[in-house]
Amino acid sequence: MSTTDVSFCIGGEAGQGVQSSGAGFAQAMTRGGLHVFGTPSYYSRIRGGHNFFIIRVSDEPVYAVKDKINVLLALDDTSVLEHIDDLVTEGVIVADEGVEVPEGLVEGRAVRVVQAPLADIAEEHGSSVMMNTATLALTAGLVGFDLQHILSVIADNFAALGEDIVKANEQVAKDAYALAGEDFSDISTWRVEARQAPERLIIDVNHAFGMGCLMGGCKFVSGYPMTPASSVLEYMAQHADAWGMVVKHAEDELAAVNMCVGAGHAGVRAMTCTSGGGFDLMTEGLSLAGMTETPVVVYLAQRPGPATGLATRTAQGDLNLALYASHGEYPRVVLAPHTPEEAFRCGQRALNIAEKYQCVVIVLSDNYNANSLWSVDAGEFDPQQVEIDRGKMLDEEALEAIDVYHRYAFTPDGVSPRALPGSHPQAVYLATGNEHRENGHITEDPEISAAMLDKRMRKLDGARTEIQAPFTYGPSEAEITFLSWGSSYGPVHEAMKRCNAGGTPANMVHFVDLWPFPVEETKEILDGARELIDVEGNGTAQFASLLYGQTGIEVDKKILKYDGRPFTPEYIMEKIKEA
Amino acid sequence: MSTTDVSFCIGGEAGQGVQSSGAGFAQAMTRGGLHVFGTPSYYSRIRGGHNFFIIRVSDEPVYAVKDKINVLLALDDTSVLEHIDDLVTEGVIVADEGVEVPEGLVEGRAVRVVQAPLADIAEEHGSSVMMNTATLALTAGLVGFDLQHILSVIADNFAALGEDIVKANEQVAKDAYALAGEDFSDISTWRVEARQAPERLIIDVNHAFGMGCLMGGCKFVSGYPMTPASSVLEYMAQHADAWGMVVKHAEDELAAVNMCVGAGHAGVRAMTCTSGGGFDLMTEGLSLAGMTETPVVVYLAQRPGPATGLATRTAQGDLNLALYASHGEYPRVVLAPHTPEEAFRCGQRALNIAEKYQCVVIVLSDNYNANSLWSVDAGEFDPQQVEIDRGKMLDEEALEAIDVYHRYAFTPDGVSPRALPGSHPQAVYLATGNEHRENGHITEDPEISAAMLDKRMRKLDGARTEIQAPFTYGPSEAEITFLSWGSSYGPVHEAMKRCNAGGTPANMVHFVDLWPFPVEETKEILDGARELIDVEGNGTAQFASLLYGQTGIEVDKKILKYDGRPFTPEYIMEKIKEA
Amino acid sequence: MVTVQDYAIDIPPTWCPGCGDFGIWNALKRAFAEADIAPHEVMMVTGIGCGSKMNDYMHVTGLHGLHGRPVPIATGFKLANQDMKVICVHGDGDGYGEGGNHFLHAARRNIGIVDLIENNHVYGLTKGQYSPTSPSGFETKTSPQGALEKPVSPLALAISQGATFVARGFSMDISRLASLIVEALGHRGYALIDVMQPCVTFMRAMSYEWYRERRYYVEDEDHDPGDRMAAMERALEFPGGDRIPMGIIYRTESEASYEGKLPTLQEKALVKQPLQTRPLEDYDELLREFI
Amino acid sequence: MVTVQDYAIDIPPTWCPGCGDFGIWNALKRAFAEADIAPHEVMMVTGIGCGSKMNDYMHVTGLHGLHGRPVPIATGFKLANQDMKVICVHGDGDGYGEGGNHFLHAARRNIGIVDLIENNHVYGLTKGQYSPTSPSGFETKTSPQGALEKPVSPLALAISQGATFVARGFSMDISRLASLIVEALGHRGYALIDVMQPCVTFMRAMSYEWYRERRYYVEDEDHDPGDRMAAMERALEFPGGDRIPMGIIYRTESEASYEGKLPTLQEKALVKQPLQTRPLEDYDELLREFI
Ligand SMILES: Cc1ncc(C[n+]2csc(CCOP(=O)(O)OP(=O)(O)O)c2C)c(N)n1
Ligand SMILES: Cc1ncc(C[n+]2csc(CCOP(=O)(O)OP(=O)(O)O)c2C)c(N)n1
Ligand code: SF4
Ligand code: SF4
Ligand SMILES: [Mg+2]
Ligand SMILES: [Mg+2]
Repeated sequence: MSTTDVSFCIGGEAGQGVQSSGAGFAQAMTRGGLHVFGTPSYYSRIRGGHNFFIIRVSDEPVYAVKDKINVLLALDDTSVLEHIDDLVTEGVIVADEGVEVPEGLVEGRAVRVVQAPLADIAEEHGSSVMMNTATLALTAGLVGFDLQHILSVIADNFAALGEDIVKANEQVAKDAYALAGEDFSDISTWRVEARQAPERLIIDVNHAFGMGCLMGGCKFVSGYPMTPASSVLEYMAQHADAWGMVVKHAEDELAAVNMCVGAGHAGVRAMTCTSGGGFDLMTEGLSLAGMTETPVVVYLAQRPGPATGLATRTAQGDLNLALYASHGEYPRVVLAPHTPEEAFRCGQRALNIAEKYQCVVIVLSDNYNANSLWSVDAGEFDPQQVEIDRGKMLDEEALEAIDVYHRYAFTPDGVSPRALPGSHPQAVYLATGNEHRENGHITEDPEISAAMLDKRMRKLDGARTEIQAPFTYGPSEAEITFLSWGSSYGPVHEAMKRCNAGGTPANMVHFVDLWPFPVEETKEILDGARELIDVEGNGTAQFASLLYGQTGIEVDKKILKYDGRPFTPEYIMEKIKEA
Repeated sequence: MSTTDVSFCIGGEAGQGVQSSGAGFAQAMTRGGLHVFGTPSYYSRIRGGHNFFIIRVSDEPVYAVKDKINVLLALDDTSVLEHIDDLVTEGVIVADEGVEVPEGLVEGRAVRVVQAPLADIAEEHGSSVMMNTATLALTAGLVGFDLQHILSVIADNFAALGEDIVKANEQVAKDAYALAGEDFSDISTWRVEARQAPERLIIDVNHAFGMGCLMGGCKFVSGYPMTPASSVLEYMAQHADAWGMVVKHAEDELAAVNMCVGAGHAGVRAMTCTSGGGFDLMTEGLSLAGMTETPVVVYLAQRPGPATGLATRTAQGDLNLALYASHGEYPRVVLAPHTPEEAFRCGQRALNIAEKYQCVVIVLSDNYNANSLWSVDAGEFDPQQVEIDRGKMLDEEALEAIDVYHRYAFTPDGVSPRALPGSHPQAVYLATGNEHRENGHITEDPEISAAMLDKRMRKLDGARTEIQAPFTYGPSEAEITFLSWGSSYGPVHEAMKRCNAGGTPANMVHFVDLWPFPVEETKEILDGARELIDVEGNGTAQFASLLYGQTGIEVDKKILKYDGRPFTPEYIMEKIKEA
Repeated sequence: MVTVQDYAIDIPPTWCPGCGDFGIWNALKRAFAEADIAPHEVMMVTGIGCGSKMNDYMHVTGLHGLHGRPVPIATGFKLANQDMKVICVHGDGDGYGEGGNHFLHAARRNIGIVDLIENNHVYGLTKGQYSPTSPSGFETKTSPQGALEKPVSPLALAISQGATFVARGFSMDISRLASLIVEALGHRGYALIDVMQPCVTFMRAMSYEWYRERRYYVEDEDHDPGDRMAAMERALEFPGGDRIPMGIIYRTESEASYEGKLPTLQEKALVKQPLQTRPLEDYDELLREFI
Repeated sequence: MVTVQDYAIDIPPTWCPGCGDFGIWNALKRAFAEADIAPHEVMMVTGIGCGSKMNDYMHVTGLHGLHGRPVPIATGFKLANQDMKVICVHGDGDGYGEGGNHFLHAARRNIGIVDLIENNHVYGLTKGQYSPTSPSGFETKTSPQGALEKPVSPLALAISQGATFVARGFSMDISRLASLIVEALGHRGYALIDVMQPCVTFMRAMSYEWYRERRYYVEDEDHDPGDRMAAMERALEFPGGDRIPMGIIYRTESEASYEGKLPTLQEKALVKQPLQTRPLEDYDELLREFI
């Protein structure tokens, strides 16, 4: 295990700035050269309700939070009550003097309490809302983390609010930081020292996906806000003007998806993003994309359903939806990135696949993925590595050369070369959601109808070549093989490490590319596996059904979770033992 | 084989009355005591395009049409060209003198042509639109069918148009019928004599389902027209006032399904009907029904997709949609009736199951089912047999007796007794699409959330007891076992009979109840089966996947069809041989 | 006598301190008490949004549905149980954005529901994107350069489609708002109440003060709510102009409600009718149609 | 010079003989010729319905989409390729029923598309159910006792939401309709043309004669299409009254189109811009945001 592995928990009410504090702290730690993983827990409301943000830092890459925390930054009374049980032995509570830390609660626990006049410091230099800054800075001091990184984050993040605010926060941070050395030196068992490291981003999957799309040539986004997908729409909107995109917050999801069809058909790379209920509304539009062979990318960020469910919580309950949504049969590709760097690549892959196979690509994510922050080497987001492949397109010259253009020409691979509408007098054709002939015009002919379905489905053979085998981790020989997909990667990865550390050889087969399913690769990889443990965040083991349906492989055990909360390594370890 | 087994084909342009002629002829044959099966083939347009209607009559029950026809009633030139190849040896063409029957086409074929001044007769007594009547009557005469049944159908069906029209049509029929004896006696090899038989209805699956719902206590229908589901909405609308229902043609499918949720929640039995694209739009609303445990029945009449596909053709491509639609996980029941009498029962069963398990019930049908006419013994639609079971409901007295009412109380079977809103001061509660406590109010508590999902899914155990085993036909020992679901029943049943007649022992396992899947019954029934042949109307063998996923049973062969046309026994026989 | 207390529940609202939804919450309870309607006599259908949580914070018969769909849910409910008062309570994004089509058709349908829109000119619950009623130029996360569209004009839309009761209220004028709700509950047919609701978190430009300075009540200006063109002119004053007309902008009681026109509902609410309306013998008639 | 012949294709329309869609078909082709727009310069987006098959019967760039969704499809297309003229052609059920929400928002958005509605006051392709514009009392298979709702008032709705070009045509007045379309194609922003279209099969009451007796052109009556309230009064004449105003009811050219406001689209159509707009070096900026 690593020498540094410290978890911080920042707790407070909705509206108290838990989110920005957590993100800022994670950013400072990342700048300080540590590996960071952070994940928030929110209520679906704007104010009140207990929110918290856990930040784990380590000198090795970290992929999940642990159940136990080392340092609790309590912005309010509730945070103390909610999280005191989560503290490890010698755990530290950091709070303003005004926060109530009931004696009875602390008594008999190996817990250390650091209460300081943080609100006063905040008010002295600025206002009480800067108490968060004070709390973070004091904490940094307690663990011996270099103040400079806190200051640099303040300078950057508050810049938009004006120099005064920056100055005030800096002053608050300095004073609070100083307290650590003066009044509370050596109170923390753990030290988190800044160190040299390659430059890293601190980023979540939503933003990484957005950035991937942007670099991958996405020109058009239409969407409708919906947690946990909104930040993709917002990221794209914020970058639209500077990066040559059109981003439309539409009147509803029906409009959003159909705008994408229109834009995709016109020939620009188009993407929409939503969550389950909004996706339901998009399914008819996607079937139109399927029928007209229009490239469209949909980012589906899952949260617990049905209906509104738990709007700000997480789930992996929409795999079946992604696989089977819409009436009729049409080819689609489903990808479920598990990390920001994979999401970044998936953005580009999705846009490429959508254009190469003129099809719908669904990128499955979830609330956990959408909000968790990972520190990732900047090299993983290398713009130079971005490849753009638009598939078979006919330019003016090509159009001049042919006699008549048939948009839906039968081809061996099912892909008919695309000429963009308006690009040339030859490119005059009809695209229709009705069954059609090679020239695009409506037909009810039975032979053509069947041949057109075959043609469209044939594109999956090509798409199949784009599919990555599942990722494998851990020793090749193992007693336990974990199966996971999408966001459960992190906790499962941690659990696997713990199994191995605890003497139970375990490995892990993780699926990012889900459809077309990598049948042969999976069979080969799982051949000889002893005990297969499926870990997924839903109530009906949807992935296990997919696996069985595609390969005939039955899992031995299912660890499911559907309480709206992400997996933790501890939860998985417990469930293994329960067997 | 039966002694009488004659197929008639009425062909003409859209707008020429092929539909009403076919239906009228089928009705007359049914009144004449014959077993009848009729199926139309339409273009998705109002005028023009070749439409036809095939009516097969027999002295034994018939479940499908054959590829070959005995008598062609050609209302226009195209019909001759389109169908002459379908005629059996000694087949008869009946047409007006004005219809062109090219000599070259007839030459060398064992085909008999009957051309008579049918339009003249029509014009003599009424107008040229009565040529259809003349054609039908002459045909009746040719095969020796009692004119009285033709006349009685005329009297009934034209009554609404006034006595003059009835009289004129009767006169036309009589004159045309007379021609048969005078000019064309003995031209037809086949005789179709009227006989005594129990009273029978001539009805399609849509209307039988509607009638089943109506008798089963359906009080509320909201829908939006969509082929092939519109006739359900229309049937209900036409009976609303006389039978105490409210039927609403809504502004869109989003409204239609959510109106059903509102009405179902209020406590009336509610149903909506649509086809694939409309169903897509309903999926979010259904997830709300799932979450609020509101009884809702949806009739999903399939047609080929994706998008608009082949709007007036048939397919079985939406099984996956029915099984997996909507985000999140909630219990549902899926039934796919194969005959009018089964559809009649499914209407009632669906309403009962929806209320007993407070869940969504999807009734899967398709265009073939929606438009095919079957003669069915009136006894199959016995109002006395209709049973209504509303499940656990709390009346005033029960509410008085309890302390506090919890709409979503945890119960062993997952079903929480329902008190209707407004019924009592105790029945004040919230229903919400958010996750909720037993009292209905919103919660984000992880334990309660998981327990609520468990509770809802537990209802499937109860629903499971409502599920019928698949129907079996044919000998218990066989070389071939056909597997089918929904509307492919008829053609598969015929094919099975032909296999047996041809010396290949074959039987058939037909699924009406699809979800929850009858796992054990299926395994038992299929145990020891030799060659399993799956027959379904889609491109990806969705039922075979369901079967494998649920039972591990792999089919040996798949006969798929996805050209928009229904299966025929001949097609199935051919595909078997192709093996 | 029903009192405000009858609607009390021990679930505290989670709205931001100072949110205009508190005023609407109070006005609703007052209106129900004033109208002497008990919690089991009213069905409150809400959508998804901050203010749509209204029925979670009340002891009232409620259905908290889907974003954009309260109107059809309420319509189905009303047709099934016309004996209850049915009121939709939802946000501007919900009612005029996602649910715009239902709004338009409910207005011309004259279905007997009250449709109260908590119009804070922003998406609150999803954290501050612009809404269909946001003023042009409003900068949000999805409109970083400012909203480019003209805002929806809900009152004018309703009047143009034949709505029979069109009103506007202000969440701060609680008793006037309560009276409007009482009037709407007494109206036959569809009654729109567009409520100006400050969102202190995401729409700071339209503060209490901002509204207070601009709002006026049409009844104080000798407006005839029976005059459709006059109503239309008032309706078009805002959004667009600098004065916000409030009160009953248009009203006619001369039209039947949708449910009032249905033969099936003449005598009894649908839910109070037997499932099988007619004696079993009659059912043979149904079979006859196919023989 | 583009001619009507350039739009010819050898696919004969399947409309009923005498259907009003033939007139619209001719008017469209004439308008394109008059405006000198070649088939590859115009994108015709249609919905689902009888008249929505328009682009199957023409040699024109077309997208025949989904029932109710042509407007968002066209919006996405226009934003991607503003160099093409984009015209939606769809039925009243499509545009005002299933697609009502898009209509309302397109109007206030002022997106640069022409929205031509083939308003036959009925659902044709699904065989004669009542539509949102059907007159009250219209008896159909889904309204056996007559439609109970007031018809949608599309022109008034568009004007109320700030539409900048609102017109009505008649499928029989082919050259006047063609001129209207030409005007609309030249308009900056959203242009609604509600076309009265007889359906000889399912809406016999509203025959050619019926329309001819009632229609009048506002330009013949000294109407000022720049006067919004006057336009509103004209718009409210039908449905409701016995005269059907035709021609350009409202028009203003003083407003920018939606696409005209987007910085990204100032210089070039989106589809003509490189996929990666800026030099690769610049992309580091994006990374910086997260460091
Ligand atoms: C189909 C669907 N799309 C999007 C959302 C996400 N969503 C929840 S509330 C909301 C908007 C809230 O705005 P408004 O209706 O004005 O209510 P407010 O929060 O301002 O009171 C959105 C977009 C959803 N729940 N369902
Ligand atoms: C989502 C969806 N719902 C319903 C339909 C069925 N449908 C096809 S056309 C149509 C209505 C046609 O009416 P209108 O738009 O007025 O066009 P018209 O045929 O009168 O020209 C309907 C309901 C559909 N194709 N898709
Ligand atoms: S975000 Fe706005 S609308 Fe929502 S609770 Fe806070 S103040 Fe009210
Ligand atoms: S049904 Fe009506 S709208 Fe359709 S083609 Fe025939 S006349 Fe035209
Ligand atoms: Mg709002
Ligand atoms: Mg129409």
